[in-house]
Amino acid sequence: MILFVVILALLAAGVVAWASERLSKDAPRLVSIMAFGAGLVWSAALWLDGADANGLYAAMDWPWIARFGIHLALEMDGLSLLMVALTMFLGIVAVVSSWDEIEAAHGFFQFNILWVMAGVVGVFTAMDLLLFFFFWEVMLIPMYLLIAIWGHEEKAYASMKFFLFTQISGLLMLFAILALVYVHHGATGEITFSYKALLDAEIDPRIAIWLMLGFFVAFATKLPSVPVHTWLPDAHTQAPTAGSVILAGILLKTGAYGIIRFAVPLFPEASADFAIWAMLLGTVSILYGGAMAFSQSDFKRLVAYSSIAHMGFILLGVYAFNELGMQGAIVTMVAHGFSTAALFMMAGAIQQRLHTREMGQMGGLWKHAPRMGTMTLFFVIASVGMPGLGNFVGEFLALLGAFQENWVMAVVATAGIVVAAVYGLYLMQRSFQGTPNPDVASMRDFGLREMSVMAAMMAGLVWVGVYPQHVLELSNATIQTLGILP
Amino acid sequence: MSAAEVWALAPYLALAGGIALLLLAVAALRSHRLAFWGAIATLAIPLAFVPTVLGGGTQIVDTVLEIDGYALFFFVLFSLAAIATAVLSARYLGSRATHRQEFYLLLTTATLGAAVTAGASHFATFLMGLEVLSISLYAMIAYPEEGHPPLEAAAKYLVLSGAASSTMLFGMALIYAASGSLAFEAAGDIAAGEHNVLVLGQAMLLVGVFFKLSLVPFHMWTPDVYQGAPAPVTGFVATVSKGAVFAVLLRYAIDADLLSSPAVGIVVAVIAVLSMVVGNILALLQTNLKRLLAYSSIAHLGYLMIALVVAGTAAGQALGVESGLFYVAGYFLMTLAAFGVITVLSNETEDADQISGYDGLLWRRPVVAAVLAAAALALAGIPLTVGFFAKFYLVAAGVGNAAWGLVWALIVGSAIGIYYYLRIVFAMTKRPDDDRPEGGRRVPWEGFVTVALLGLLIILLGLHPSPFIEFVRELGGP
Amino acid sequence: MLEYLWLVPALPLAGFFALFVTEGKLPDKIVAVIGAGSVGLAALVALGAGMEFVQSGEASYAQSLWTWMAVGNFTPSITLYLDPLSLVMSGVITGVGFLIHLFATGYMWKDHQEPEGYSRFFAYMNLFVFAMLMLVLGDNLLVLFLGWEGVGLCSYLLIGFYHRDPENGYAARKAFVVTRVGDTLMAIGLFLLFRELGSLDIQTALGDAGQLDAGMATAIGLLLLGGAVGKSAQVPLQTWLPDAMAGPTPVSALIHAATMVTAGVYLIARMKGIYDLAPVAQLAVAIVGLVTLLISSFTALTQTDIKRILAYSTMSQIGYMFMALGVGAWSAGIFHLMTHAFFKALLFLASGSVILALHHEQDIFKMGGLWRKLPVPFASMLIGSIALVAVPLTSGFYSKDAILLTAWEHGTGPWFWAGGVLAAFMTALYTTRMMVVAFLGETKTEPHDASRINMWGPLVVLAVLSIGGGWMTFSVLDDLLGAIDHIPHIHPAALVTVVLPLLGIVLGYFVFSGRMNVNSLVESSFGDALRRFWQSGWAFDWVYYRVFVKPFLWVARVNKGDVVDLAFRITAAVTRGFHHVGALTQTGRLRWYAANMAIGLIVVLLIVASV
Amino acid sequence: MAIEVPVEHVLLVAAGLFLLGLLGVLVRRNIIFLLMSLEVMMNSAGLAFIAAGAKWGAPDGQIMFMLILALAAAEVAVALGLVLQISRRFDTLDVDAASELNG
Repeated sequence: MILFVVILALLAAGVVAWASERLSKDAPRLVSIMAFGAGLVWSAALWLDGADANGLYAAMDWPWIARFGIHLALEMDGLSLLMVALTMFLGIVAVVSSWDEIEAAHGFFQFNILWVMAGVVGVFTAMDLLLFFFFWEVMLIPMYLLIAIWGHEEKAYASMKFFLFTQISGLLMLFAILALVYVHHGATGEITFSYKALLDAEIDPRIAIWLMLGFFVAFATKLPSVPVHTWLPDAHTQAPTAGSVILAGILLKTGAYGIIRFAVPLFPEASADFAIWAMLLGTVSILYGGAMAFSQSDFKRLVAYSSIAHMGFILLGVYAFNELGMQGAIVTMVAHGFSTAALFMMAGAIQQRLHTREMGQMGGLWKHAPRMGTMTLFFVIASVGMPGLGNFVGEFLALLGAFQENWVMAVVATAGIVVAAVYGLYLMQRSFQGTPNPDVASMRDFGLREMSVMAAMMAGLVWVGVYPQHVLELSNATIQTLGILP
Repeated sequence: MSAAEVWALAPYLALAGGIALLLLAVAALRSHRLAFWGAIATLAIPLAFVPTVLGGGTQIVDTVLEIDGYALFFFVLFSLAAIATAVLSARYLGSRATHRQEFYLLLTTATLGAAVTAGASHFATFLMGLEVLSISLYAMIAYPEEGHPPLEAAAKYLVLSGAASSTMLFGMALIYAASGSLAFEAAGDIAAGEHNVLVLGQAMLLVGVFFKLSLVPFHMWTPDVYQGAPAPVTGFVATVSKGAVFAVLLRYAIDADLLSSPAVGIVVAVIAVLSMVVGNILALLQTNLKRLLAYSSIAHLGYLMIALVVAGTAAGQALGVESGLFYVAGYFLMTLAAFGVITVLSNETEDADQISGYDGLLWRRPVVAAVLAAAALALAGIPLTVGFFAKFYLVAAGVGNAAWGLVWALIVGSAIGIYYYLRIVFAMTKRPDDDRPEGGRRVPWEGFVTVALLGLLIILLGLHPSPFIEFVRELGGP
Repeated sequence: MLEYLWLVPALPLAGFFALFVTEGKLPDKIVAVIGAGSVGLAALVALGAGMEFVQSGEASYAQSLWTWMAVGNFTPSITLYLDPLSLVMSGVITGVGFLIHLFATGYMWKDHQEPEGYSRFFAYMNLFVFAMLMLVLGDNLLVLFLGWEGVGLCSYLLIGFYHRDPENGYAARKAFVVTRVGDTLMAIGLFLLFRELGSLDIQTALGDAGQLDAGMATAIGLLLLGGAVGKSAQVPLQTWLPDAMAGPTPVSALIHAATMVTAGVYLIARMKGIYDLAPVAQLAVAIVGLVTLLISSFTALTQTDIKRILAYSTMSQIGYMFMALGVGAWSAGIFHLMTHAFFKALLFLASGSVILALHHEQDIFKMGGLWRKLPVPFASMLIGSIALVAVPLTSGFYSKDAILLTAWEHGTGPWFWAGGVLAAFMTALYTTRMMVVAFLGETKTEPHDASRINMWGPLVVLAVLSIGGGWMTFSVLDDLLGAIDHIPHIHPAALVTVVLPLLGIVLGYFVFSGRMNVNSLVESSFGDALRRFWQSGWAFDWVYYRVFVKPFLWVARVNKGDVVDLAFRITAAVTRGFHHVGALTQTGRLRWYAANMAIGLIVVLLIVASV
Repeated sequence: MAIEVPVEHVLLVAAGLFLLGLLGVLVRRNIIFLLMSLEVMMNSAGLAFIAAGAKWGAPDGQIMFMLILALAAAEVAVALGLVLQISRRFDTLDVDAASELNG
């Protein structure tokens, strides 16, 4: 019940934000911040309150479409709570990061942000496959609008590409969902989209592999993994800052979440057979994403490719099929949410100040904006995988887990941390270090508003890096119940 | 003819009687207001009989009309669509024709034809209903008094539709020659020698039907007619005429066990796949919204063939019919909404049919733009709209009956389709350039209310389709 | 004091934090107090804890802080572990570190390039000390890795401290990336170790090491060696260190001479239990050390930049330590680590004074005759040099002698000894060259000595340690670490070991002061080629650039647009092509439409007829 | 004394008429001829109905033919109206002239 209310509340807040546009320019974003703030407080309260005997923090189950046994079934376990809390937090970050950037239609902008997040919360809590798919698609449209309306010069191309990739892969998933349901129907005579019922579905292995691939393709596209990653650099480059923050921080995680929650548990045997290929994709993503990141001269594009590399660790970890790998993947999800969101916020801030994303037109920005330089340095270092910060914990665990399963793959993937250093430091060099660019006369440094968000993200990364136990405990409860570990 | 049968005819009789009265009234008093409200009443009053007739169960009137839940479903659907068309047309035609009164006569007559077609269980009623519908449409398309396009569209439609009707008729004749009956159902026991003639006849019948449904390769008239016809009439052609033909096709297919013949099965499947793919590809870069919707309708009717194929199997009959009905209803909403928006945005002489004309509509007319966006997304099958559940229903039916090839074609077609539907949405979201003057045309209030209502229904059924699904299920099949 | 062990790393961390959050807004004097003071306090706490530890007579002391993460049976904990090895290391880090910080408060004062970077400098330095302490105090390889990466980061930050010059940025990134290659190997080593032994806890792992089969132990040993090689600038990952001299000179002293670069030595010494099981790996350690030793000492002979000479010298001295570990003289290796920290820090700081006085002139051939004008730096340099050359009774002598004599006894024969002695001769040669060219002869650049007590004070202390650090600490360390050497000093090998460096000094003096003409040799085409070969650091950079960097850059350049995207672009283009073809069929001509319908009808009838 | 004509033969004649009509639609450009060809097609179907009705000895076929006649008449009524308008607005009866809608 409360989960449904939260989703509705976010939707309603979107409408309120839109309507409040008439009051003042600031009203919509204040509505947003309050909504996300309340959401964050709510998730924290749930966390402090603890789970019930089944490991759930909240649950509900209402019939929705009786004809197909579709339910409004929402549940929040540890992993869901973790992801929802991250969503709420990054919601605030997104709003703050686009504070000065949006010049028109503030109300509609916040409306879209809130609606994306509502969809995301649905994705992270849905316990009915169709409901999941429903939310999966619901979050796309406002995201599309964010890019299409407030994007940069190539927004038409980028937003279309984003939508086509995710939508087409989503169609495959819908097909797989329906096929799964009808396979289950054939065996039991019952039509249901209930996640828990379908977990027990007995599927012919020859069919299972194809159904699993239907899910996997959708999630791998969203993640994204090589070779279906090419929408991401374009989408990120063109999206407004808030869009990039949400996209990198949250939407990519829905892909990872989908793999952990659906693709693997629904088809454990098929996934085990497929694991080696998934790990290979992960490894290739790490290296290829890293190499591509180095090639870029556009700040945001570079960070976008680095996201692909980071997401490779998630594939590698999850398909290692052990606790270490799985936990590594989940910690990576959280940590990457912070570090990349911050870097995109930085990219947005630079673009807004210099009207360019080309690093060739930056250089020596530290001189004008030491705070921004320091922040960039911090988050670059985090994404390079410095121990003591969150990304390291995730990546190390993922690699450690992968090594148990397939040492060759893990060894190759570990080389990715060298590549990460290469592109990460090169980014730093070309933007903030080096000879100050004479064309840049001055640049406004970060103020209190930006710094407070940055500080929160730094604190988050240090927290996850030094004492990841809170995250690990939340996700551990879920991992154990999914029954995917040997 | 028993009393029960006569009573079952009540909605049809009321509609026909209303048309007769309207004819007299229009002839006597040349008042647009009278004609308009007369038409609305003519279309609305028969609906009052529907619940009672529905409660009375299925009545087969003299083997030619089967008045059951299925027929009445379409009756209601057509009447409502006609009312929407009437409302949208009133002002639209005001600047395009000096006399609008006869338009309402044509509209109501076409509706009657469509309703009869949907209830037909016999080739005679099939023929009558369909031709009453078509002939009225020719005139409706050519109604505007100025300009080439309406005339060209009407001429093309008339000639090609005539040829198709002839093909269909010839097919009927062959079927009759083989089976000895003009009723749909009696095709059961046929001598082996006659079987080839029967299948040949069925194939020719199908070709005629495919033309009316604008399936590939009989689709080429569609964009021209859609573009040339007055916008509200296009909406009517796209919905009511196709709905009626689909209704009768589905009924005939089930009654005559059409798809038990492998040859027919192959033809239907090939045509369906071609339509899904070709329709979407032709729409891809189209810049004229009416033509784009025409191509899109080709694809959508291709999707709808999945319902036909599934309903044609013994196991999937119920699911197939359900999915077909749901899809048709959803398709009516989206298409009427789209053409409704085109209508309300059209000015005195020009139709608002260039996509570039929609640039920045979201900022100028947010509600209208939202309706068009909802319609486009529904046509693309995106959740939150009825289009998603419509497509979901079809895929469920297809998957449930292992119609893999068709389902794959649907997925491929939808994948291509997303692109051009989204182009519409994208155009509307463009930020206005400062130097462009505001489009000062006022949107007529009655048109606004109509499209807003349609938009609302698209969303409502996209959020909570369950009651409607249950309603459709209880209707039962043809 | 032992229970306050956690303060040792915590104090520099607090210093870093204070400097970080104040964003450089503190007055420079307070920055200096925080920056140097935090390390000084840490040194005091370390001293107190160390004394208490030595008195307690325990073999080790562990202070558990918290469990870092717990995933299944992987439960690395943040535990500080004090034993003689880590005690020596933390003593060097905090003690020498404090002296260098103190020196830096003067050296970096009103810096010419980064006058506003004073606070940033000390923040990085404090962070470095913290990370280095975590490296040596961590009881878990993951904690060690935390420190390991942390010092790498600080090294990067400090090499690139003058970040406006892109060359410094390049040097910094090169250092970070090259050492990361080693780190990657080390990480793989950790994965393997965990898979085999189920723990990254150092003591647990070493305790269970007996379960490893020889091949696995060798693999782990070699992988850890890979890490050590990267961090300690040994062949083949040595190329970053000379470039790392781009950082401020105190950085070179602290990070690239005294502490961080010896982390590899520490790692191997710490994991001795593994190498004991893997003779092949241990031999590899010795070979790496020897090769580096020779290569870098020859290279040092040809350098002109005073800091680069010292950098190559550092590489060669670490080569000695590696060789020591490889030949089994591991306590001697650690001993050399400590003495080297003294004299090399002294050399760097003294050279820093010189450089500062000469307005950042680093070319020794533009110095000359400085001994009169800069007496304190000169004296310091001299003392450092004789310790480096291992003149008897200096600190360097004690440790180097012990290493070479153990090498003499090594099972493979006297080869390591021979190489080590040759390198010792070369060391004497290039050190003498440096001193003669820079400090004798005629003055080429006029110096302005501006050093104050905070600068020459540390020089004096380090000079004392360089001279006396050997015999003062010998017995203590011999006690703590175990017997340092076994061979009586009256022995032919010992004699050669002692005499050869002295010969080197004499020869060097004659050659480089111009009293002996070797021009014909140097200017011959062979001599010139050899000189250029050595000067380039034996062409490692040249090869690496062509084998690794260039191909990578090439790929990056040609694939900027992402070749994978091509597949999707082509799909889109083909679909558009279909559209255009399809649109052509819509001619608008009624009869063409009718013809198509007719064809459609015929096809349908054909299908029906054929089924 | 009627000659028994097999029903198949009549159907073949009808098919021939149908094809002729179709060909007419394809080759004629004048819209009047086009409409005439259409009539031929429709009537070929009517003929087929009559033949089939005769085969079964039932009136159904003839009834269908009468329906066809009625519908054809209605259709022609509308069509001629269109033809008038076309000749007025396009100044020609050539259907190929009416190909402004395409693409």
